[in-house]
Amino acid sequence: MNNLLWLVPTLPLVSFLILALAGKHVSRVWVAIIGAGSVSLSAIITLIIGISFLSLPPATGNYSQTLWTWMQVGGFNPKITLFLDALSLIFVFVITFIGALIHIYSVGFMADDKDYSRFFACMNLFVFSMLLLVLADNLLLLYLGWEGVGLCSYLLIGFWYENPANGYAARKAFIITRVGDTAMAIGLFVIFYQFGTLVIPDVLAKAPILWHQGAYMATITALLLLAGGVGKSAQLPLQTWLPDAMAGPSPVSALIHAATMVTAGVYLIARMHVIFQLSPIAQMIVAVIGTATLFIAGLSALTQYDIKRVLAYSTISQIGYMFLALGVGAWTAAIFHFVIHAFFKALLFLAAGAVIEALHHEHNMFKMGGLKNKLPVIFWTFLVGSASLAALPLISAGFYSKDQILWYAWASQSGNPLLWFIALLGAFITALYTTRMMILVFWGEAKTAIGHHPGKLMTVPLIILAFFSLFAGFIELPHNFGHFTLFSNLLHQVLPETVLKAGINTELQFQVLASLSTFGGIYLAYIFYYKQPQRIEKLKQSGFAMNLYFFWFSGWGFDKLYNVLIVKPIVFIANINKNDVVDKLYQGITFVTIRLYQSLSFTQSGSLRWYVMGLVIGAIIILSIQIML
Amino acid sequence: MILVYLIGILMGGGLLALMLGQWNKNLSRWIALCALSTGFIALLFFWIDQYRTINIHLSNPWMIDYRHDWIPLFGISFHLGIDGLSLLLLVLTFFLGILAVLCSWNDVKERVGFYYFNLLWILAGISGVFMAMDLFLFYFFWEMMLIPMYFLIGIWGSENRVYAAYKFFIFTQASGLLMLLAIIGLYFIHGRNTGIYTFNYFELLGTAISPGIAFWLMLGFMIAFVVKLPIVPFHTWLPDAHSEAPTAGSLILAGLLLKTGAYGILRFVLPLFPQAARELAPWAMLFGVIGIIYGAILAYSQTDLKRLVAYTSVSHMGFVILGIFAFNELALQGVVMQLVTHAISTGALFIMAGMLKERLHTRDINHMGGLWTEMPQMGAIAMLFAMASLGLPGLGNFIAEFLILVGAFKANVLLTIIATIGLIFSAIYSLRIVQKVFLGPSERQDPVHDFSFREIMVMAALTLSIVWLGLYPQPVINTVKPMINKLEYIFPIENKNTQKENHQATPLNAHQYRVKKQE
Amino acid sequence: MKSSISIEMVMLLAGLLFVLGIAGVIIRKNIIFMLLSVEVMLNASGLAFVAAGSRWAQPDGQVMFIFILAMAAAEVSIGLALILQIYHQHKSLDIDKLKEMKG
Amino acid sequence: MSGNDFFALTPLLLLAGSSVLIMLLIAIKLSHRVIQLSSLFLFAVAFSSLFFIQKLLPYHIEPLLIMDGFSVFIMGLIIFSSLVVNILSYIYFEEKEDSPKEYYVLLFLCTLGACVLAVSKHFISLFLGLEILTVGLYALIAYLRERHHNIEAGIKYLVLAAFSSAFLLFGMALIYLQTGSMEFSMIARSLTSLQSLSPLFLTGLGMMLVGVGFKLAVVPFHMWTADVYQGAPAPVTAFIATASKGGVFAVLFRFFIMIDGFRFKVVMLILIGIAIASMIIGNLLAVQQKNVKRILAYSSIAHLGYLLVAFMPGSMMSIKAVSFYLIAYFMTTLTAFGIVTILSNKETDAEDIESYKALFWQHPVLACIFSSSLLSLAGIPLTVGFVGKFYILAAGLQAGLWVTALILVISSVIGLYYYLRIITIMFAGQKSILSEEKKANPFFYRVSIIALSVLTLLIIWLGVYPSVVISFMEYFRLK
Repeated sequence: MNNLLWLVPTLPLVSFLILALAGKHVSRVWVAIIGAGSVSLSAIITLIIGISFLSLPPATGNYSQTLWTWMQVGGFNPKITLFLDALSLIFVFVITFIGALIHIYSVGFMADDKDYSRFFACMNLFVFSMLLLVLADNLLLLYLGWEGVGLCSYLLIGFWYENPANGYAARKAFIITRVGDTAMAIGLFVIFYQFGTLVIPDVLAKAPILWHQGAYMATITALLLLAGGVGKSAQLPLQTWLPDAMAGPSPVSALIHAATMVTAGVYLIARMHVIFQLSPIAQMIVAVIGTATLFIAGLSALTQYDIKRVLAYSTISQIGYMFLALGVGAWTAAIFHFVIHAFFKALLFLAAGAVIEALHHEHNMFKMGGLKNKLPVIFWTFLVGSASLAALPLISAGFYSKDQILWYAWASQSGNPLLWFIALLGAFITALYTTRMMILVFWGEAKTAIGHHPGKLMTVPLIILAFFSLFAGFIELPHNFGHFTLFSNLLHQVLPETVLKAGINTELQFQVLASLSTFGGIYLAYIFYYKQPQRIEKLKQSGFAMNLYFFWFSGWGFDKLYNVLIVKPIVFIANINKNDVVDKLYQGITFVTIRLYQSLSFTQSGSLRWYVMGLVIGAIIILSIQIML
Repeated sequence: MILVYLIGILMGGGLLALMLGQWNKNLSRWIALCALSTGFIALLFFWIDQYRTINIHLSNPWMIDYRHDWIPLFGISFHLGIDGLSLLLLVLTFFLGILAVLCSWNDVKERVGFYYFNLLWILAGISGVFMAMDLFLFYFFWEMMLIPMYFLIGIWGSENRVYAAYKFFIFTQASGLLMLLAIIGLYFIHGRNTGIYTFNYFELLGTAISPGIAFWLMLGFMIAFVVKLPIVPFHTWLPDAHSEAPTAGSLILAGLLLKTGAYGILRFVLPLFPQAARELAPWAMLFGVIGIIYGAILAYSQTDLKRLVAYTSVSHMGFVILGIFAFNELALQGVVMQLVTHAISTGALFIMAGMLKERLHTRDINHMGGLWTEMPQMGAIAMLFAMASLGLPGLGNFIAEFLILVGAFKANVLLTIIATIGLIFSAIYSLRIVQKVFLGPSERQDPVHDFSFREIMVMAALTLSIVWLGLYPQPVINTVKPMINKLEYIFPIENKNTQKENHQATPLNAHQYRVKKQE
Repeated sequence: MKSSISIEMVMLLAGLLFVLGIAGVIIRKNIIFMLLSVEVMLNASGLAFVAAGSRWAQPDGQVMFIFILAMAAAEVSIGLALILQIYHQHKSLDIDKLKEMKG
Repeated sequence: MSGNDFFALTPLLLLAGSSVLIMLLIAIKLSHRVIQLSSLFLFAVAFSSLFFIQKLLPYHIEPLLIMDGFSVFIMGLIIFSSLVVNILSYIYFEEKEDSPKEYYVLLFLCTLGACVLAVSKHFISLFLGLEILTVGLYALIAYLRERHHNIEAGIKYLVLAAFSSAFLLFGMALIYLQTGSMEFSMIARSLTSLQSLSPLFLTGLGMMLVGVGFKLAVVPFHMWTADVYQGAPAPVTAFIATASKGGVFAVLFRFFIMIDGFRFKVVMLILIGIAIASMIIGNLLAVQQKNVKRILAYSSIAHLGYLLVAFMPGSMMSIKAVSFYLIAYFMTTLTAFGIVTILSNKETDAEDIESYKALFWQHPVLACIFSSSLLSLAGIPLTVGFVGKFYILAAGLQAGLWVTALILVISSVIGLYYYLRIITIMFAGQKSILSEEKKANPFFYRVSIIALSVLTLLIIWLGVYPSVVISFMEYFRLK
């Protein structure tokens, strides 16, 4: 069945082509059927492939399918080859499955939009590119998918193009990720010259032979690749685009800016893990970036009033956890968190989208409230998602994945108490802002009347996602808690096992600590936002708190910093040089020529005596030269 | 003989269009179209025919060699010859020629006969440049295309056309004359060395010249080519010429005329003066990189759409010069790809700028905006070509830029990194085009119409080619391969390294990777 | 026959005359005087020819002088015709008034 | 004098006889048209006679004249340009003068003078030819005596030409004093016996250069050019620009080659200086000039500078380059002035650049002819001017004159600007300022246009296929 693999990305592509070329002439029903159907079909094929892959694993642990040779230049011959192993299988599964659910949801959500077919075309193109990204067998093809998802992200953030702010956000997203991509491209050059190939398995095979542990080139390469990942995954210092990217429709935020695209960085690092393993420094940097990001983004999430921005910062923060896991060598934990996060964050975004639509496109949480009884399905699914995000112990999937990371941050070979502590603090903050969001949206009094209720097309995907958000965690249980390792077993075909330095018997203590921090966060939010809201008012009196609030609210001032340091100078230079200073040189030449003309034409005075003078002077010059020399 | 016919059909078609255009405007349009289509189809058949055998005789890249005495006393002959590179550029010439005719179908309403006469003669000159294997003949064609281009800009251009036409002409002519000096100098040096006075390219190859003189002679050639290309301090004619020219003029300028510069460097500068070229290489690469960044920054600040696109050409041509002077197969293949894909993508942008101008009567992007609502097709296509111009993988330009950068990376790491940063800038200006023109709120009252059928045909041809080049560029690569290998042969030192690396690299493969894994 | 004046002296005289003529052309504003000065220059060169011919004892110098005379006469006749016309048009013989064409 | 001598002199005799014959025809009061046609016929006869004397070449008529390939070639050029001028003259003078018949007599005389220059190898014949030419020109320039400009140009030319002739003569006298001969080869012989150049000879040469420089209108003796070109009737200007300069240049060239003046560093230095100054100043002066005749005048200064570049090496290549460039320059200049002539009307010549506005849409043929001649002057391929310039650069570079060649290139770029300016004007706008068809004589109008078209075709044909002429020049020897 594996040779059906090419169909998985092709179906969305075909659908994209149909919708892009003939979208105008296809009725809305058919747009929905083609758009959502193609991805669903891909999901089904993925399931079939997945089952056959699991039940009858290929001898080599992977399966590749070459479609054609892209080009053949000198020693450089990248092929269009799809490469399936456990890691990419998991990603393909998440992309197609969640993608299909979000597509179905969108059929309802976008029902009234005038650019219905454009939306589905872009979404399909995105799914195609993302699949190519994770299925690519060489880095160039991966880069194709990598940039392709960037394009789709751009198109979908700016989907409602009439508002220039959306266009601005879209451009910001594209350009900032492009910064990372550029570094990654340079990384590709380095890899090509070091190994003479861009085929991922070959590179990974040669790396340990060519480079010793801690090699200088390995660090450089790893850092360049990391830069690409940082851009795409909205990690420090390139995280500023993601909150603005919420300008796009909610399903877009769910699919692209929560579930799949933003985790491409995680995929890249996991995929190229050999190179990172060769460079402890680079890995350390990954961990530090992840930790710093999860902390900073968490605090920012705490201060937002736009529900989607809360979720956006929370996404940044959760991906920070994944980076932390990657950094400490907890490869499978990172991927596990990715899967779980994809479920619950997609769920949260979709539910938030439903809320927003119900409330006449109101994004401000402080204008929501009291929706608990009015939108019961949304409430319950949102609650499940929030629980998973806050990592409510035992019953939520988020607990299992996040707890694993927290523990590895301490216990793995390259783990570090500081990293662990900040991550723990992050978990506390996560619980805090999640609860705050729940309370503001669903409890309290209703501040905005409900416009329309979500239909079945929207609620069914929510319920399915909620199911997974609750129970997906059970495929991977901690050592002291059943030690069920279906997931990591699968992944260990590709990714190495985490090396521990602490004994597994300490794990329970850490689990308790993590649970406590979660409960602490929930309780604090309960106090501040539900029980005694006056405390917030009191806090607002303090100047320091307000400054801190605004600082966090603005995403720690990164936007401003980049504006002053980079954007403004470039724009300034561009604007003062609009008329091209080089041209002045040629204008100068013209000017000189014309001045020469003017002074020379002055000598043509028309006076015969002057002409005679000229003749005589000429004669004198000639004669004197002849006599002198 | 096919080469002579190709030029003949263009020149003859031009004259016919001029004469018959006196009494029927449509007739000259059809004549031009037929002439170009005939040539195009003939070339395509020739290409397909040659393609099978092209990589069998790697040692001899030449497909046709036609020679006829012209001015024997000077050793000048009417000598045409093509190899893969010429063939490719010729195909491109005729392809863009057809599009140029189509996109000026309704655009040009006055003096139609003379217009198509000029158009076809420019193309004839350009074709001649791509075929000439005699330096005198090359210069002859090189200059011959200027006059009709001058008329095209000066008569059918927009407001500031006369200034632009002057500037174009004087820049290219001045640099061209310097090349003529160098050509004659080379002629005499070769004549004195061997006693054979000839302008024949093949005989002049390998002329022994003392390094000092060789450097100056090479500069003479270079100046003509870099002005055409253009690289940075010599680029200022380009924005004026591009923005004032009629649509077809901009298309041909950007798509073909600039390419003659790159072609010249590949065909003449490198093979004739290998040592001097090597000396120049770091500087040339530096200027290429400056061009990439400088052009991009200037492009960003422009408000005139055509001017903006013109500056993007400056930026893209920086890649060409960077790649050429990296002297390795990857970069050179990338350069050839860049020539083709830039012609298509920038040509498409210029065509769309022309269409917008026709509909809105302005080129100022501040007066546009929100056009997507009314023109979704054009918007989508513009988006596609903006993406091509910023180097999105899957479209031809990416292949070109990637290959150039990979190749250049070996030659000069630092410059390549800066050039790669240029890709960020290209994203900035490309997206600005889309944003300013098609997105945002619309302030227009009177309706504008989307593509007409003719326009769809034009854009479809361009779109298909750019996607084809992005996904399967192999035909192009194979076609120029013998020529590139020849070039590479001239610069052996730089290329020994890769050979070795590749040699080391190949034995390891995925299989070993798995073996290692199990260990 | 023994010449009593040296060639050098004659040439010096010719040179002097020539320079005198040049000065005349430059200084005088009246067209007639300018023409006269030119005649002086021509005759100076004629004198030089005669002197040179006598140095080599050839008749060529004198032949040349005859030609010069004839040519000068032709020139003067046309010149005077022009001067008449100028006077007719401008009512003046001041050469500085003839500056209609310049630039 | 033997019969052969007479035979060799046929062209000159024919020209001289023609002038007498025309005078007689005038005396019997024939109409302008008959006079014009018969002079045209006589020019044609003189021109064709050049082909009959080919088999005699080279032929010396001691001590004054020499008939060889080069001189016959120059004579051909001169007579040919007179012939073209003759064709153009009819419509020009018919509407301006009642009885412009003497004009043709003068034209024959001037042609004769120029031809004598071309064949002379002796100071006396040089002087005779020069003065026949110049005296004739005085009258021709001031021919339209009612016009202020004509008279002004006439008197300026007269005073200056006589002035420079005096220099030339004095210079000759000095050289004669030094060498004892006025025949070029004898001068050369006496120079070889000299150990070093005497100041006397150098002064003489310098003064001769002044005289010749004036006739050639090179910097710094160029200032009369624009005024005379502007003031003279357009056909006469064409004659001055071509025939008179061609003759003078030919004799200068012959003189230098025969005495081998190229070995004198000082003289060469001066010539290089003159060439460079002419190229630069000539072109600069025309940059923003608004009068087409003046533009052409300034451009002719620059072109003489170009010619000097080819002249300087004194090699075999130089002879060919100079000869070829002269062809190019003659044909191109004749065409350009031909257009000016045709477009002139009763009151004024077509000299204001604005009067060419939109010419292309009014008279496409004339505009194309003018454009191609301008482009040829600018040296753009497909025209003979390009091959000429190429030849000059080749001659210069062969001798290693890199700097001069570079300056030639740069200055010709400046030149390009003003040629383009005229072309641009012709293609600009919609309505022509020129009045509509007003030609009194459609027949001659058409003949003129046909003549110019033929010239234009020649310009292009020789631009594409110059081999014919180049192989013909293979046999030019000057020594």
